[in-house]
Order: sequence, then structure tokens, then C-alpha cells
Amino acid sequence: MSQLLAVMFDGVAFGMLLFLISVGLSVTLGMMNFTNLAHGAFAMVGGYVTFALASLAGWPFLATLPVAFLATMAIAAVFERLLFRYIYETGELNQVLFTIGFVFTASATAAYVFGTVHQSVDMPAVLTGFIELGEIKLPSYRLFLVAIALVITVGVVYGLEHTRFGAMVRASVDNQKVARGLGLNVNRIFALTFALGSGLAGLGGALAIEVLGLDPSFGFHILVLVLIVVALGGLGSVWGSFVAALCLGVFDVGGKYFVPELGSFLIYLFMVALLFFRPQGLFGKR
Amino acid sequence: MSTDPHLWLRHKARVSPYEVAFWIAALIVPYVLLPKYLALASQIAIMATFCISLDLILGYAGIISLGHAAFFGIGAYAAGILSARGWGEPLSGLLFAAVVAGLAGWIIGFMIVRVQHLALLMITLGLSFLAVEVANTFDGLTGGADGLLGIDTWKLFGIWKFSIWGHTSYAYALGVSFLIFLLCRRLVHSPFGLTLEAIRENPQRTTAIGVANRRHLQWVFTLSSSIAGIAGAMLAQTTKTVSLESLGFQNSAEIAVMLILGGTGRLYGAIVGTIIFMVARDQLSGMNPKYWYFWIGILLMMVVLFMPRGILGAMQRLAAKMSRS
Amino acid sequence: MNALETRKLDKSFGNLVVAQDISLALPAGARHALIGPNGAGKTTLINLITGALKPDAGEIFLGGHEISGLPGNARAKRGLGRTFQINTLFVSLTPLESVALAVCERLAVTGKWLASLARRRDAIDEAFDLLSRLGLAKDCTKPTRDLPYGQQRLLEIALALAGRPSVLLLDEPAAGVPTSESTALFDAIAALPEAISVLFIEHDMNIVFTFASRITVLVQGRVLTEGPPDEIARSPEVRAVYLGGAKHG
Amino acid sequence: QKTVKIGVTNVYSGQFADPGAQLDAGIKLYMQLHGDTVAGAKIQIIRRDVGGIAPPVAKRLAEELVVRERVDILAGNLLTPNALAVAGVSKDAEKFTVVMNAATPIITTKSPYMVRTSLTTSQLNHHFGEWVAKQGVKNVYTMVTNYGPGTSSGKSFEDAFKKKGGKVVGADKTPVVNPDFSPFVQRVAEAKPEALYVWVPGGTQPPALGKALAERGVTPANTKIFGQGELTDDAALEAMGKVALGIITAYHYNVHRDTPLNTRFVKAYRAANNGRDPDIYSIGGYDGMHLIYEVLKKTGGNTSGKAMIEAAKGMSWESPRGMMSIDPRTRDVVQTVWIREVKMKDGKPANIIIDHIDNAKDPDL
Amino acid sequence: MAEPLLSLRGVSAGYAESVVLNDINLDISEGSGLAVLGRNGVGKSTLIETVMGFTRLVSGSIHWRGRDITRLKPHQRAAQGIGWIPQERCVFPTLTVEENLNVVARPGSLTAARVYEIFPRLAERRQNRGSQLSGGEQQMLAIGRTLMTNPSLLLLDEPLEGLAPIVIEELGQSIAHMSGDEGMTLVLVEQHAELALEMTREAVIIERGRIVHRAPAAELRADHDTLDRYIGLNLGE
Ligand SMILES: Nc1ncnc2c1ncn2[C@@H]1O[C@H](COP(=O)(O)OP(=O)(O)OP(=O)(O)O)[C@@H](O)[C@H]1O
Ligand SMILES: Nc1ncnc2c1ncn2[C@@H]1O[C@H](COP(=O)(O)OP(=O)(O)OP(=O)(O)O)[C@@H](O)[C@H]1O
Ligand SMILES: [Mg+2]
Ligand SMILES: [Mg+2]
Repeated sequence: MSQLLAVMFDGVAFGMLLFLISVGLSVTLGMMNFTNLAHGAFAMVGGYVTFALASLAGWPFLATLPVAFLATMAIAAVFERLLFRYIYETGELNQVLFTIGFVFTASATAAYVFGTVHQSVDMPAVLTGFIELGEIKLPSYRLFLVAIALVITVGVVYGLEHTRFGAMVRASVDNQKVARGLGLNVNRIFALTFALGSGLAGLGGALAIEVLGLDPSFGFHILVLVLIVVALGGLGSVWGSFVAALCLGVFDVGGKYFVPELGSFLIYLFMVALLFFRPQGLFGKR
Repeated sequence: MSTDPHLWLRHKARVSPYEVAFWIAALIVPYVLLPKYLALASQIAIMATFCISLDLILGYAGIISLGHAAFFGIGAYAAGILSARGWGEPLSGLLFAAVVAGLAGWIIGFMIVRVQHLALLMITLGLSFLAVEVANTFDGLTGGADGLLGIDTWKLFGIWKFSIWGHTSYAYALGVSFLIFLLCRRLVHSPFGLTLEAIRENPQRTTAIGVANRRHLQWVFTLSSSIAGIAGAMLAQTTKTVSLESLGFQNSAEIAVMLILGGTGRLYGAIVGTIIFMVARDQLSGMNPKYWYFWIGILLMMVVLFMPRGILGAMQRLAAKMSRS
Repeated sequence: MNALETRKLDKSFGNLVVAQDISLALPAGARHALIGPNGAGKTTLINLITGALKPDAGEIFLGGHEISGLPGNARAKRGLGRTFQINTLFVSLTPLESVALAVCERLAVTGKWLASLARRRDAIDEAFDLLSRLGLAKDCTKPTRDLPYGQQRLLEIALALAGRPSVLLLDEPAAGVPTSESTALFDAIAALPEAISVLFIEHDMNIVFTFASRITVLVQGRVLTEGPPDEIARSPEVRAVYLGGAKHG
Repeated sequence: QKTVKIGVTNVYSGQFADPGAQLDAGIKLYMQLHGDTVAGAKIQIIRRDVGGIAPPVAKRLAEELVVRERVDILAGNLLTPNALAVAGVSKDAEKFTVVMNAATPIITTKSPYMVRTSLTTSQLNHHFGEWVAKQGVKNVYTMVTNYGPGTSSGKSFEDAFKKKGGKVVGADKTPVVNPDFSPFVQRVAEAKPEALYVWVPGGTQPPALGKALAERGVTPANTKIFGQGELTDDAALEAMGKVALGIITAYHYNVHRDTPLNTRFVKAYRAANNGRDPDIYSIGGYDGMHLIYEVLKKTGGNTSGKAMIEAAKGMSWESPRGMMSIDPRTRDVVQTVWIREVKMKDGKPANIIIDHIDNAKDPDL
Repeated sequence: MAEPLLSLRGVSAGYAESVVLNDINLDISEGSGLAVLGRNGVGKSTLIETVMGFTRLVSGSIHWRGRDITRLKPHQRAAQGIGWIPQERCVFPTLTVEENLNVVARPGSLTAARVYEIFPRLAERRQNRGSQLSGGEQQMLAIGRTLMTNPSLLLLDEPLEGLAPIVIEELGQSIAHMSGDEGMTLVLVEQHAELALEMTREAVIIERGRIVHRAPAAELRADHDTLDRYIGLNLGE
């Protein structure tokens, strides 16, 4: 019984990690409908910010997290003004091409600056080890991930999704021309949303180092996972991503535990089956 | 402006002198001017064929796939395994690969034609990951992660050996690509090709005029898979290698990048995109093996910013402008 | 035998009932109008008939054969043509290609992938004729998206006619077409072979009363009344829910 | 002056860029320490990036190196599928070819001009399996990555272990892309085996696995843990901390082995690479270059495949990793397998050599 | 005379490669109503879109309350008080009726409650997504949505299309009320010339991108010859 609980908890924690690295994408792709394969590149930016501050400048890990969020946001805002805003209307194929190009360039830059080696950061003592609850040992860092994921979900779902701003974003995506014609400053709305989504990506990247490690191919590495989460959650719904990540985590970890022979098939089988029967994802709005 | 409908349609489908020039150049340039690049040229021809197969479904029928390499890989394994098991005759190997990949495409097609958009993208992607895992699991047949061993390609027509100089490989790859191109060119100018475009534009309306959307889509998907399989088989035969990665995501993504780079829905976009991408990669990575992809990234971004309809789209616009002025 | 008949069609979206117990019969050659307030369920009814929506209950017969179980395209192949209230066109194809495609489908050649479209002279001529009749010949080689709205509306009709349907369902075909041309449009429809039955939705009462031989009034998913035009025009009920003041009397 | 061109097909970008970079740094360091002229010829390296596991690309690049750049020697070969593809070129073009990393045994059988200066998976794990059995371990649970190197390492280990009377009580295969080991470790924790054998690729996975083991309390305190050397590389040790104490691994190279040659090598390597330590990829590249230099000296600059491979056969030398040689029959590497245990040293856990198997050959070749 | 609310001076405009409008001069004074008539494809929508700033302006300038707004972006023009109802409705399909209204709202006397009063049907369908509305409901929503911006000038591009007669009647009254009592200015593009001329004071007729006729609405209503010639309305019948 307690083992089952431990496995469940691992699943939840893994799901929350998935959510944290993909929540930014469920903003940029899900809400803005921007096929943002560069999400991973921004996650990598956040990761390297944390790495640079924690491992090179000696900051405490927790203090680097807000900086990872804000710095990535700022960098994304600059690139948005310089580049990304020109491709919102060029169609998803062009967006694919452009953002893949961006990941290439970002990845090469990271390799040049930080080298190809896998980086890690030192965790504060409170986040290493585990908390014992009866017979179950709950690893502290995983508990921490779960907590942050909950905070972000509440923040994004209530701060962005169910607000007038959220409706403005969706309106702008539905029909840019008409949204402009009715007085919405589509450029500003998109810039803000894009920066916010990228900031969240950066935060996710920073939090993921401990589990996934960090290297210049990080951006490609997490791409498939985050796409799966967003697709399963459904476009336009951050809450959907949360639920999808949770299901995915529990299903994947539980599946590996009970039928390890299928270990590498599970995630894909789950996705293909779910999307076949629910193409719009769990809570898709588009 | 002429509104003679026959003239207009015939004009749209005519063979332009540029096309003839292109194919003559494709034959002559590598052999005569760049004989040291024959290996690259044959792989370009092979990948261009693969890219055309993607253009058929993506550019014309609107089926966005991030997993088309699965069929490329299936073809490669089909031909490779056939050869490793003792039958290395190349042309029959191609045929075999075409049938196997086509069959796989037809079966997967039942699923593909029922979904669109992101779900389609993700399902194709998921299927290709599953394909990799299946091939990894059946390593007795496929050689698993080490790759398939023992491929031996017999002489072409019993005469020409596939040597490291690449003369035979290129002739073979170019010849097969050209035939497939001709076939696809016919297809896109046929009523069937027009129907595909219409389904891509508005499936609701095609249904209302009586078109069986799914049947058409499944058929083109099958055909496209088969062509991808032929391309995979050619690569297996000319390089005598097949690995799991031929089925994988990176291969799928790369071919999509080449297609979009060249421009979708015009066949030549697939060819031009492949040439530019592969030549750029060859040259850049030769110059700077560590950071070459920085420049590839810049190239991709530039193309989107300045040529949103792909390189060929931009060339067409330019040509149209020049002919008008 | 009726050209088109529905029996007790029901449909609801959640708890919104959009069709309830709708039984409608169109004899061959009918010119039947379907009117009713916005949101009454007129478009929904057409969608049910064409198979774009699945009814919760009820049957549909075309020329005496039940078609309820058939997919939309099979119904179209059996002679059910339609237009859409909101333009549903192939925006990057040209009108010529669009209509030629519809003709090809009728000729059952859209599966031919080794034949050349340009060589299907029969289909192209027919498409061009049809476009000429609707005044679309001039711009028929421009991408559809560049045409003004009114011309796009006409193309909607051209696409439906190209299938030579036996029953034609028109959802506000004249919306966006100026009155002058809409008259011409309906003249063209009126000039269709006698045998073709037409069911059309229209809010312009001039047109309705000029062209309909029978009118069904739909309100909140139910048939309020059915009858010849003069009867409908006089009905105080219809006036109250739909026609309003005396303007279009 | 004559130049000898060496075409290096390696991976410089993507997921495998880091091992590729380390291998390349080994090559560079050797040339830096030993000059770029040998036997009167200038050595020129021409690098090509395969970009990952891509045998068709590897093959084409090797062909182009031969045809376009007219190289005399082929080298590099980080990954097995790529190396197998290059073997075809090596054979057809009769070029002396050095496998500096790829570790699947059969590679060198695919071209008579090929030698290897790294390791083979069964070389380490076969001898390790026998060694473990000899220590009196009776049953073991195995957990290996589900792809070529992992499964073949696991199989070598299991076969040797079983032959010596051991029993395999459970065997799991983890996915290649595996961000989360916890369910697998949980299974091991519940099975409570006497010993656990693990194999994971270097990079992010060893620390991740180490953490998962520590979190689930599967530690040498209650379960003997055996693995190939990657498992306890420095990053992984750091992640695991003291719970790693007692893990036993087999490896062919130890950065911290205290011999004058190795100390000098490590120092120079760090100086040339921003303080980064060399690893097995570096040593593979370094010794590969050593072999090329020595062979050229022996042939007097003759670069024909035949002459070079004959000269290479049986050659033996002292490397920073220890004594090593080229088996004249198989052209494959013969070297010492070091058995290390994690113990405290200078207040930190470190890999301390506790035993070694000299002149270990691949048992299957 | 007071400064016109909107004036177009020598405006030529069009799309990427074609020029559709030629040398349009037009003054619209506050509180007036202008009907824009013409056949299909003569450039009526283009004129409206040019005022909004969506087309490529080739020459000329546009002034709003005397200020040059030629360079302003569409959303800035909307913020100035120009309200646009696109011809093809274009409600936001993923937003609910309520969100469609609120998302563009600007302070003023026109609120969601007022819109629901004008179109009770919308109140009933408040939680439906835009894509789940009937054609007429979408048209109502498109009008209501623009009203939510509390514009001083309302550009209506064939707003009556697809509405039931009784709704047209009520909408006509509401519009008359707004333009009369609340001082809203109207530019009304309509195929139904009769209706349009009833609701406005002045009219222009466009033919191939040029203004070919202008007259007070009442006068034009009686001028069957002109209407016949340019629009082909056979009102005589
Ligand atoms: N996006 C566009 N690109 C190119 N040309 C266009 C575009 N939109 C319209 N046109 C052209 O501009 C001209 C005027 O079109 P417009 O839509 O303004 O006509 P309209 O008077 O509003 O017609 P309707 O009554 O049918 O709505 C037409 O010839 C049309 O082909
Ligand atoms: N997918 C849907 N989900 C929920 N409600 C829907 C959906 N589609 C339509 N409706 C509702 O069903 C009702 C009937 O719609 P329908 O389109 O049939 O009306 P209509 O009679 O054609 O009206 P109009 O004259 O305005 O076009 C409308 O109130 C509409 O809001
Ligand atoms: Mg309707
Ligand atoms: Mg218009």
C-alpha cells in the first residue's frame, strides 16, 4: 500500500515537473496560438540564468528563480519586438521553421558560451533529502515542485485565463484584424503574453535542471514532452495542461512501475489514444 | 486578361523551360562540374524525394505530419532487411519497400484521416516514436540501436557497382527521383490533385459537393508513405546502412524544415528546400563543425522573415515582378 | 413520392432544443421557403438534412429512399445540393477550379490521379458556362479570396448547382447580393428544370413572397405554421414573431 | 614537406556534442603535447560533424573525406552505428581507421583496416561479471538502458555472472530518454535483492539515477550496487553524496589514478580545457592519436592501409589509463579493467581502485 | 459650418497590388448619417476599411475632428471613437457572447445590458461561444460588440444582412435613437437601398472606386432613374 502511495506521489511529482516546463508553452501556443517550438530555448535561457547565478556567482538556488523568470521575460520581450512579432500572422508552418531556427541559434550560442558539458546546480539543504510520512519517504525537491506548480496554476488560471486580458488574447488570436479594428492593441497584448509565457518557460527550465540536467540541447530535449502536455491539455486551457501533466505523470510512472517492459511506449501510447478519441485535448477551447 | 478557361488551366500545368533546364542541370552539374560531391548529390536527390512525399500530404492535402520519417524508415528497413537476408537487387528492393511502406501508410491512414491540426501533428509524432521503439524492441530483425548490419546492394542492372565514388548512386537516385517527380507532377495537375487542395481549403464544402474526403486523404497518404518508403530504401541501398534514427523525430522534423524552407504545395519547393538545406549544412559544418547550426538557425529565421512563402515562393514573386515590368 | 421528406426530426444542443418533431415534405419541383426568427433552427434543419449534423431522432428521405444513415458526401452524391449561410469556399482556389472540381465530382473523376485536369474539356466548359450564367466569368481565374463578398455569394450557388442536384437547399443565398442581382439570381433558380425541388431560407420577404409557392415558418425549433404565401402573410402569429410591422406585407 | 591528413568523423552538435567535444579535446591535447609533425610528415586534422546517430551521414562524410579531401587516415567514430557505417568506407577505400570511442564489439570485424583504442562493452562487463561472482555475490537484479550499449553490457555481465554460478533475480530495461527513474528504483527497492547491477549512459542519467537510488534508500548499506564507471562519475558522486559510499564499478580509465603519466595528462588536459577533467572519451581520442603517431613512426610515414594496420597489430604502450595494446588477431584493444569502490578520500567520496584485471580482452572476439 | 467629424481628402487606396478607390473626397459631419450605395465589388467595403486603416493608402489623407489620422493604426482609430462592423461579421468564435461584448468594451452609455435590450436573443445565448451562434445571432453580436466601444462614428458594412424583418425594424429604431438622441454618426453600407436611405440623411453612390453621385437621402429615394442606373434597382415595378 505504502509503495503504491509512493509511486503515486512520484507520478504526481513527475507530472508537476512536466507541467512546470510546459506551462509557458500552454500560454504561447495554447493561448496565443503561436506554434512556439522556441519554448525550449527560453526554458534553456532560464536554466542558464539560474546556473550562472547559482554555480558561477554563488547565489542561493531559491534566489535565482525569480531572476530566471524575469530575465527570461526581458530577453523574450526584446526578441519579441525584434523578431517574433513579425511572424504571428505567417501561418503555423512558418512559425515552425522560424522557431526551430531560433532554437538552433540559441543552442549554438549556449554551447559557445557555456560549453557542451551537462551542468547542474547545488541545492540548498532543505531541498535535498526527504520528508518521512509514516512509511513513505517524500523527496523534498519533488514536494517543492508540487507546491510551485500549484501556485503557478492558480496564478495563471485566475490571473490570465479567466480575466478580461485572457479574453483579449483569445480575441486577438481568433481574428487579429477585427480585434484591431475594435480597438484592441494586439501588438501589446501579444508582446505581454509572449513575454509572460517565455518567463514561465524560463522558470520551468530553472526548476528542471535538478531533474533533467542542463546542456545546450536542452531546448530540443524537452520539446516533445512539452508538446505532448499542451496537446493533451487542449489549446487555450492552462488548467487543461495542468490536468494533462498530472495524468501523464501518474500514468507514465505507474505504467513503468507495473509494466516496465512497456516503459518507453507508455507516454506515446497514452497520447495517441487520447488524442484520437479527443482531438481537442482534455479541455481544448480551439 | 485572358479568361479562356482552357488556356488558363493548360498554362498552369505547362512544362516551363526552367523546369527542363533544372533537370538537365541536375544531371550534368554533379557529374561534370562537381564529381567530388556525388555522394552529397545522391543524398540530396534521395531526401528531395522524401520531401516531395511530404509535400503531397502537407502542401497539397493539408495533412501536417511530424512523423513522416516513420515511413521513410520502414522503407529503409524493408529494403535493408531484404538485402541483409540475401536479396540485394536494388530495383526489386525499392518495389518491396514501396509496398511495405505503402501498406503501413494505408493502415495508419485510417487513423490519420480522422484528426486535424495539433492532434494530427502530435499523433503522427507519437506514432513515429512508437515506430522507433518497435524497431528497437525487435532488434533481432532490425539490429536495434547498432543499426542493421549486412546490407549488400547488388550491381544496378547487374552492371554498375555502387562504389564510394558515387557515380552509380547518383544516377540511381536521380533517375528514381525524377520518375517519382513526374508521377507527382501528374498527380497535382489531375482532378485528384485539385480535390486534395480543395479538401485542405475547406473539407466542409467538399463534403457538400459529394467528395469522400477521407477516402481521398487516405489514398494520398498511402501513396505518399510509399514514396517516402522508396526514398528510405534508396538511402539504405546506397549507404548500406539503416539505423533507428531513420524512423525518428529528428528526421521527420528536418524534412519538414526543408519543405517549408523551399515552400509548400509546389513540388519544386521540396526540391529547392532540400538542396539549399543540405548544401548549407554541408558547407557550414565543413567550415565550422562545432557551431555550424548557429548559421543554419539564422538562415531559417531569415527565410521566414523575408520570404514567408519559402524560397521558391519568393523566386516566383520576383519572376512575376520582372516579367511585368 | 416526395423529392425530400423529413419525419419527426429532433435535435438539441445541451438543453437548447433547435429542432423538434419537424416533418417536412417537398414534392418534386417545389419552391419552398423556410422562414423564422434568428436562431429558430433553420440552418440547423439544413445541416440535419445534409448530414452535417446528426439528428437525435427522426428520419430523412430523398426521392423515397432513406438517407438518414448516410454520410454527408453520399447524400450529396444522391442529388442533395446546398449552399452555406456563411461563405464556405475554397479561398485560395479560383472560382473556375472550384466549380470544375464540383463538376468533376459529379462526373466521378476526382479519384483520377494520373489524368490531366486541363484535358477534362467537358468539365471545364460546363464550369465556365455556369460561372458565365451567374456573371462570374470575368474574374474566374482570380483567387476566390480576392473577390468581393457579393461575388463570393454567387460562387456559393454555382458550387451547389454544379452538382446538378435534384433537391437544392439554399441558406440565405441572396444575403450580400444586391437586390437587383438577387432577383436575377432567383430568376436563374426559377429557371432550373421543373423537376428540381428547392428549399430556401431567406429573410428578404420580397424575395420570399415572389418565389415561394409554399412557406414553412419555424420558431424555436418547431414548425409554427405552413401554407401558401398569402396565407402566411396574413397570419397575425407570423407577424408577431417574425414579420413585425407592415413593411414587407 | 609531406602532410598526413586525418579525417575525423565525430559528433560536435546535438545531444552527443559533449562526449564528442571531450574526444576532440583528447585529440587536440595529444597533438599539443607531441607536436604536429611525425615521421617527417605534418599532421592535419579535418573534422566533420555527423550531428548525432546518423550512419548515412557518417558514411557520406567518410566517403567525402576520402574522395574530396583525400585523407590518409579515418578517425573519431564516437557512436557505434556511425562507426559501422564508416567501417564500410574504411574497407572499400583501404584506409587505416581508428575507432576512438564506439564500444560495440563487432565494429572492428567490419573492416580489416580498423583498430580501436577505447573499450568494448563486453570487455568491461564480462570480466566484471566474473569478478562479482568471485566475491561471493549469489544473486543480482539488473537494470540497464534499453538500447544497444546497455543491453549488450547487461548481457555480458549476466552471462559471465551466471556462468560462475550467480543468479539473476530480476531484470528491468529503462527507456533511453528517461527523465524519471523512480518507478524502476521502486521496483528494485521492493525486490530487496542482494545486489543491483546498473548500466546507464554517461551525461545526465547517472546523477539522476544516483538521486533516485538515494531517495528510495537503495544504497550499498543494504544492497550491493555494481555498475560501469559512468555510474559514479564526479557529477553523479556529487549528486549522491555519502550514500554512494560502497558502490563498485568497473572502468578502463580513472581520472584520479595516481601515476606520474596520468597526473601529467590530467594536469595538461585541465589547463587546456578550462579546468575540465578528462574522461573516457578524452582518453580514447588521446590514445587513438598516440597509436596513429606510433604507427606512422613505424611505417616511416607510409600511410597505406595495409602498412599501417600491420604496424598497429600487437603494438603496446603505457597510457594514462595503464598498460594497453592492440590484439594482433582482432585489432581490438587489450587493457586493464579497474575495479573501483566509492570511498572517502580527502573528505569527499571518490572512486578508489580495489582490484584490477590485466590484459583483459573482449571475450567474444 | 462646423468642422466635419471625418473627412477624406483625395483618398486613393487598395490592396497589395490593386488600387480600388480613386480620389475619394468625403466630409461627414457630426450627428449626420451617410448611406454608401453601389453594386457588388465597387469598393464600398474598401472605403470603410480605408477609414479604419486596413488598406494600403496610395495617396490622400484622412482627418478626424480636424486631426490628421492618416498614420494612426487601426486600434488607435478605434480608440478615437470610430466603430466598425465588418461585413463578414467575424465574431470571435472561441469567446462566449458575453466575452465578445466585454472584451472590447469602453466606458460610455452603451453597456452589455443595453445591447441585450436591443437584442434580447443575445441575452438568451449569453454563454454560447461565437462559433455556436446562428447566422443572424452572429450579426446581432457583431453589431452589439461594436456598440460596446461607445463609438461616435459607426461604420456599418451591410449590417442588416441575415436579420429577421422584425429585428431589422427594431434595430432600425435603435439606430435612429442612437443617431438622433445620442448624437452618434452613421455610415451605412447597404444593398437594401430603400432601407438605408430611410435611416440616413445623405447618400453617396460608388461606382468602380469613385463617388459618382451624392444627394440628400430623401431626394435620392425619389430619384428612381439614378438608383436604376447605378444600382439596378427596379423600383418602378
Ligand atoms: N483582400 C483583397 N485583396 C485584393 N483585392 C481585393 C481584396 N478585397 C477586395 N478586393 C477587390 O477590391 C474590389 C472592391 O471590393 P469591396 O469588397 O470593397 O467591394 P464591395 O463594394 O464592398 O462589394 P460587396 O457589395 O460585394 O461587399 C473588388 O474588385 C475586389 O476584388
Ligand atoms: N454548436 C452549437 N452549440 C450550441 N448551440 C448552437 C450550436 N449551433 C447552433 N446553436 C444554436 O442553435 C440555434 C439555432 O441555430 P440556427 O443556425 O439553426 O438558426 P437559424 O434559424 O438559421 O437562424 P438565422 O436566421 O439567424 O441564421 C441558435 O440559437 C444557435 O445559437
Ligand atoms: Mg441560419
Ligand atoms: Mg463589401
